[in-house]
Amino acid sequence: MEDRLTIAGEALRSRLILGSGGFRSLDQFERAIRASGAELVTVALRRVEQAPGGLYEAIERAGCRVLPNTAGCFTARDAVATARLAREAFQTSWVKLEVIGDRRTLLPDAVELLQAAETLVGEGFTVLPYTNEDAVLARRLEDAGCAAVMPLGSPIGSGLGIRNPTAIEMLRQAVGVPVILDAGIGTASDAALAMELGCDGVLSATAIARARDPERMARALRLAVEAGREALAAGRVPRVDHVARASTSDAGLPDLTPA
Amino acid sequence: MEDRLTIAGEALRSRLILGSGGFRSLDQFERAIRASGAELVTVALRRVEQAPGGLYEAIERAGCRVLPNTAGCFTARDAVATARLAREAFQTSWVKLEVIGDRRTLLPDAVELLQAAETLVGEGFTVLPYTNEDAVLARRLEDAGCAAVMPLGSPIGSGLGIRNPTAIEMLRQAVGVPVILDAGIGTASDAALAMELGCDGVLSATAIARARDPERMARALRLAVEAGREALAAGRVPRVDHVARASTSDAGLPDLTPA
Amino acid sequence: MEDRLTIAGEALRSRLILGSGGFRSLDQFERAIRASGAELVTVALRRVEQAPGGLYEAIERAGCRVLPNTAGCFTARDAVATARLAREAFQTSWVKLEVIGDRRTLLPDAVELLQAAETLVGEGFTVLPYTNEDAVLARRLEDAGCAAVMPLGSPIGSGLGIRNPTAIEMLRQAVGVPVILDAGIGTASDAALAMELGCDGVLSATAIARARDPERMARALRLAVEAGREALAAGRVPRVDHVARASTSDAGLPDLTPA
Amino acid sequence: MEDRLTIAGEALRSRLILGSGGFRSLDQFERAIRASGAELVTVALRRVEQAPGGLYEAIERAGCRVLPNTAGCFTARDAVATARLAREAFQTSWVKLEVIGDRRTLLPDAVELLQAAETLVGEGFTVLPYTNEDAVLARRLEDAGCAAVMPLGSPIGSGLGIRNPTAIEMLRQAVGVPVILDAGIGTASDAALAMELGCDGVLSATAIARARDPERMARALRLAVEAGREALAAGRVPRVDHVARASTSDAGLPDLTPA
Amino acid sequence: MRVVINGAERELPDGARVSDALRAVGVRADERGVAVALDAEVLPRAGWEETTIPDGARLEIVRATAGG
Amino acid sequence: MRVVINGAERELPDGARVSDALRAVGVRADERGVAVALDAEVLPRAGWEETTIPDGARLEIVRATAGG
Amino acid sequence: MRVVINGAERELPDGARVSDALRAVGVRADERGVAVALDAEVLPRAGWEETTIPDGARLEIVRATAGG
Amino acid sequence: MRVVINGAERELPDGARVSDALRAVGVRADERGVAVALDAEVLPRAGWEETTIPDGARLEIVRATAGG
Repeated sequence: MEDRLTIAGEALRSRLILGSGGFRSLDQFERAIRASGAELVTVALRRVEQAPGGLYEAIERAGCRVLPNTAGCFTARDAVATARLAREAFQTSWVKLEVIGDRRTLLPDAVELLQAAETLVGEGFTVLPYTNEDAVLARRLEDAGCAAVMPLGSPIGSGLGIRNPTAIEMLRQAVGVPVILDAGIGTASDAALAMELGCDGVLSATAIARARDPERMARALRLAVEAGREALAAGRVPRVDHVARASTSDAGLPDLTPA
Repeated sequence: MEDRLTIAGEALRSRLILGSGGFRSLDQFERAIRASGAELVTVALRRVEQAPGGLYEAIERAGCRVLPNTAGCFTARDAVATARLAREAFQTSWVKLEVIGDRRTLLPDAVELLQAAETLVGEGFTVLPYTNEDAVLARRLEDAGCAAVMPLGSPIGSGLGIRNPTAIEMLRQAVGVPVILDAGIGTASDAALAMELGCDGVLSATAIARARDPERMARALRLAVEAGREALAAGRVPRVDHVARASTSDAGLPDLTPA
Repeated sequence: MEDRLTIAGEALRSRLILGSGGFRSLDQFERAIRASGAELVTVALRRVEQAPGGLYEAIERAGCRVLPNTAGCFTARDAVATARLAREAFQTSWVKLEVIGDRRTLLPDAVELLQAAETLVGEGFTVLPYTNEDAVLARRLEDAGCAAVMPLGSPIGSGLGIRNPTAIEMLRQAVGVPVILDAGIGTASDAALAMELGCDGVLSATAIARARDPERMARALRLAVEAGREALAAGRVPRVDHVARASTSDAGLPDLTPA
Repeated sequence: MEDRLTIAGEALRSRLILGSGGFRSLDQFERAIRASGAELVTVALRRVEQAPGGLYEAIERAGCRVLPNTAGCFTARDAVATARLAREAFQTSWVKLEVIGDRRTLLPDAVELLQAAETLVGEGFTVLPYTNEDAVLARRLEDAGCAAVMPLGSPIGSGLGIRNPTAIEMLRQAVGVPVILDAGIGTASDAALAMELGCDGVLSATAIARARDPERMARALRLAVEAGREALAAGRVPRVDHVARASTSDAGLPDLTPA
Repeated sequence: MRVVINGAERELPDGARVSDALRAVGVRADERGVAVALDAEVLPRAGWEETTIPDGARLEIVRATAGG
Repeated sequence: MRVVINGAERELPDGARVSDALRAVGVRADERGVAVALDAEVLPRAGWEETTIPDGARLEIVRATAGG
Repeated sequence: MRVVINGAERELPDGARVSDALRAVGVRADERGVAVALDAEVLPRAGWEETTIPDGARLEIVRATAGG
Repeated sequence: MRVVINGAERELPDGARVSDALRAVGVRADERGVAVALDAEVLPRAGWEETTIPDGARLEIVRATAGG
């Protein structure tokens, strides 16, 4: 059987989820989608005057599925209303739930987030909440019926990678639903680390869209996610401190001392 | 033109170099070679009574080239003599030069290493020295005519990864010859990081050979090296501290406040 | 004017708060109190059969004040009831509010914690909540009227220090009330770092009580907290990457080349 | 008996060594000396036209001893000649031996350094070499008769702290002479960490001289060095990963459930 | 009558339908990936043709945009 | 009558006071740093002497213990 | 005569060649990846057949083994 | 005669002593913390008064300066 990321019973063809924000052109975006191999691509909803159009079509052309987010919402109420609009617009019950608590750091608001999750689950949504690295909150979100949890590695767009690997590991151990590392990924090694910590997938927007060469970074992250997943499955060697462990035996060392 | 690791004018088909030490069986070793995609595979020289045989043939069967090392040598004199034996045994002038200064940590001895390198270069060897993360010593080894330098990320077999990324970056900037990260790699993210720091390749022995599933870890490291290389070329986003950078614009946010 | 930690209008004589748990003897505990210079010492409430007695007296003998905690509570209701008992027992309205969400990691439960804080503030308590490194939750606790916030550096008793300095700095910038680094401190450098990150104080239990020599570690942490506070006020030099900045000028270097 | 840093049989009254470079004024420098509590203060030698004078007197006024360095030397020959001049100028056989290998990073040159050390030891100098974090080179310097070794934490003036604690610990275990952490200290927690790793002392120039308030940073580092030393002696608690260790027992937890 | 579409006041003929509002902001009625909220309630596509807009109503007409 | 003190069933004379319960668990009435909850409600020290314990009541008698 | 092969004393007929020594340790003369040092000097394969081993000589016969 | 003091050419009377050179760069002969190298060799203070400077000699006169 294949090793695929399965959310709410649906097996995805990639463990990398692509964020559509920050690309310099639609063409560049489409090339990045293909290079990433992603199946899910996040989008936001905005008034038509500010939303050029063509994005949704581009995503479908690439054979991908839209994962609407609730970016910009600061209350459970707004997030819920936005999720409902998205369901109507894209005919999908999946939503990346964002309820922000602070404009400067864009960190999630635990209380509003949980409340919004409960409401949306009650309305039949498949909820993927963007959350902090808090194992207890993650368990509560799972208990509320969320289909996955999306902890941040570091602030959105910061490129700081995973600032607290211990917390991500504890969160991973605390829940049964898939864990998607969201926010903070800056480059390939960050994505590989996320998978090695036990995450089931990685979402990347900024790291790809704002790289000098987005298409190439998309490929890099696709490879890194695979690499990290393989490494986890392979069972890494233990870390040993302060001493080396020879990879060559001394047995049979020739004696080459001149007479 | 292709992006290949080129040492002493020879373009290799992989940036991953495989160490042959530590595998549980020859069969497991051969599967790992194939999964790694490596072209160069290190071997040591030992008295025939302690060296089962078949290893050299296995490496050639896999279409790989032998890179003999001087593991176990604590003086320039022994390392030079061992390199000469290796040249005769394998008809190759390439040598991974190891001159160890301490049995416990297996750290290299800067002085003996440089002396051995000078002698071997003088005798026409293609010298790849295993060295510490010292940019100045690396420059001296390059000046002595070494074809590449192989700084350690952490002690041999420790699996601690790259303990001093700053030092590796400074070393990378200090020399023109290829830099191969040697020793310390524990898992995929370590290998990706090495490449992101600007290394031209990675050598792994323990991480693969002693993983629970060596074949799978070999594939993981192959992917990770590619991923890190791609990421470097893609030009990562800058790190920003303490603030987030929204990947979704607020422009056109709908007003969903109930009347 | 003096630089003192002031909580709810009361200036304390030390920025180090001592936890009373884990000492091997009452005598050892009293020596540690004196060495720490702490004014506040945390205690828990337990049934008299399991609580030997003498602890409260020892703390008063040392001229310190008791800071009762609600350790062991998993719901807002239990924490509130425990705080009320503590107020009656020690005639203090101060409480270190703990509402745990998970037995294994002892991480706080954001939702129950906030709820308990609101109730207790409403009843006139001076609430110091043990919280995670979440800047948004910290702001909410401040808005609820908490007198300080006590973010964890790493899990209680882990000795892992501050796993996410970035988060602590963001939290520090998000609130106006004093920030006391609680949980995770393992040794002096951890305490110094906490203060350098802008924390107003440090609480330590395990690091002192379970050190080989608690009295000495108490002195070490007292010095470290002072050192970190001084360093913050002194304004550290900026970090510069990959290049050195000479601390000695080359101007006037003598020419000592032999003729 | 007292716990004092003893080099070449001389017990110093402080484990903090002060570098005299980078201060904005002589007055500021003198206040920093006093606040630091240092006994040894490094100086360089320059042509009188470029060396204002008064520095030596200031150091003696403060009751301190001069530790001349060989800053600016790139060869063993120049370093040796400079050390001889210093011995004549200050009537001291002590020298902080610097032989730089690269202008940009100011990293030491292992080969020239060792050679200079051998010569100076032969001439009766008390040699304190500024070296890299290489345990093997440190052992060689000790074998050559150096009275202490001064590994760098990170490049001179970088303020990056200790980039490779593992290497410093290995170095500490490799030699018997005092280890003084030199270069890279940025703030108090760095100095405390150095001592916790087993270093016998810390040298700081830039961190103090270029802080916004040098006198205050001098006091901070003095406290931090003490704190780190005490913490090492106190025997820190072990680090435990992924689980908490309660500092409060649950035994005797009251049952406060309403009827 | 006056209605507010995406935050801007507009004059529409009395009895105008939601589909008219869509036309007014240049959205083809058959464009996919579009949603409408009438006075903060989602109005399913099926209702666009029939639903007449009450005077003073607030309409939000949105579509997909780039977002992380 | 039977009451539960700190989780253990005990027999006390009818009309026993809270102070009797304290004595029963070996706590001097004047010991500082002690608190009592009667059926999950805090009972202030002032009330210990007078308050008679209802039959079947649940008492929690606590004091300070080491805690982080 | 007595020679030392890979650290072990052995008796070989006078005038024995290096190739005899190889045989003595079970190495086929045509095995690739083998090298010989005669008294700490590399002896090229070409010389194995002709070279007679001096009495008391020290031979090292090595092949590839697993190594990092 | 011409000598080079701290890198600069200077004219000194024939038979000038090292102490004259010190005076020439404004260093009091009794100033502590000063050292002199004559043609790259350290010249101990004791010799400053007597030693005459050879024509074309190179003198380095140094003192303590701030240094890490």
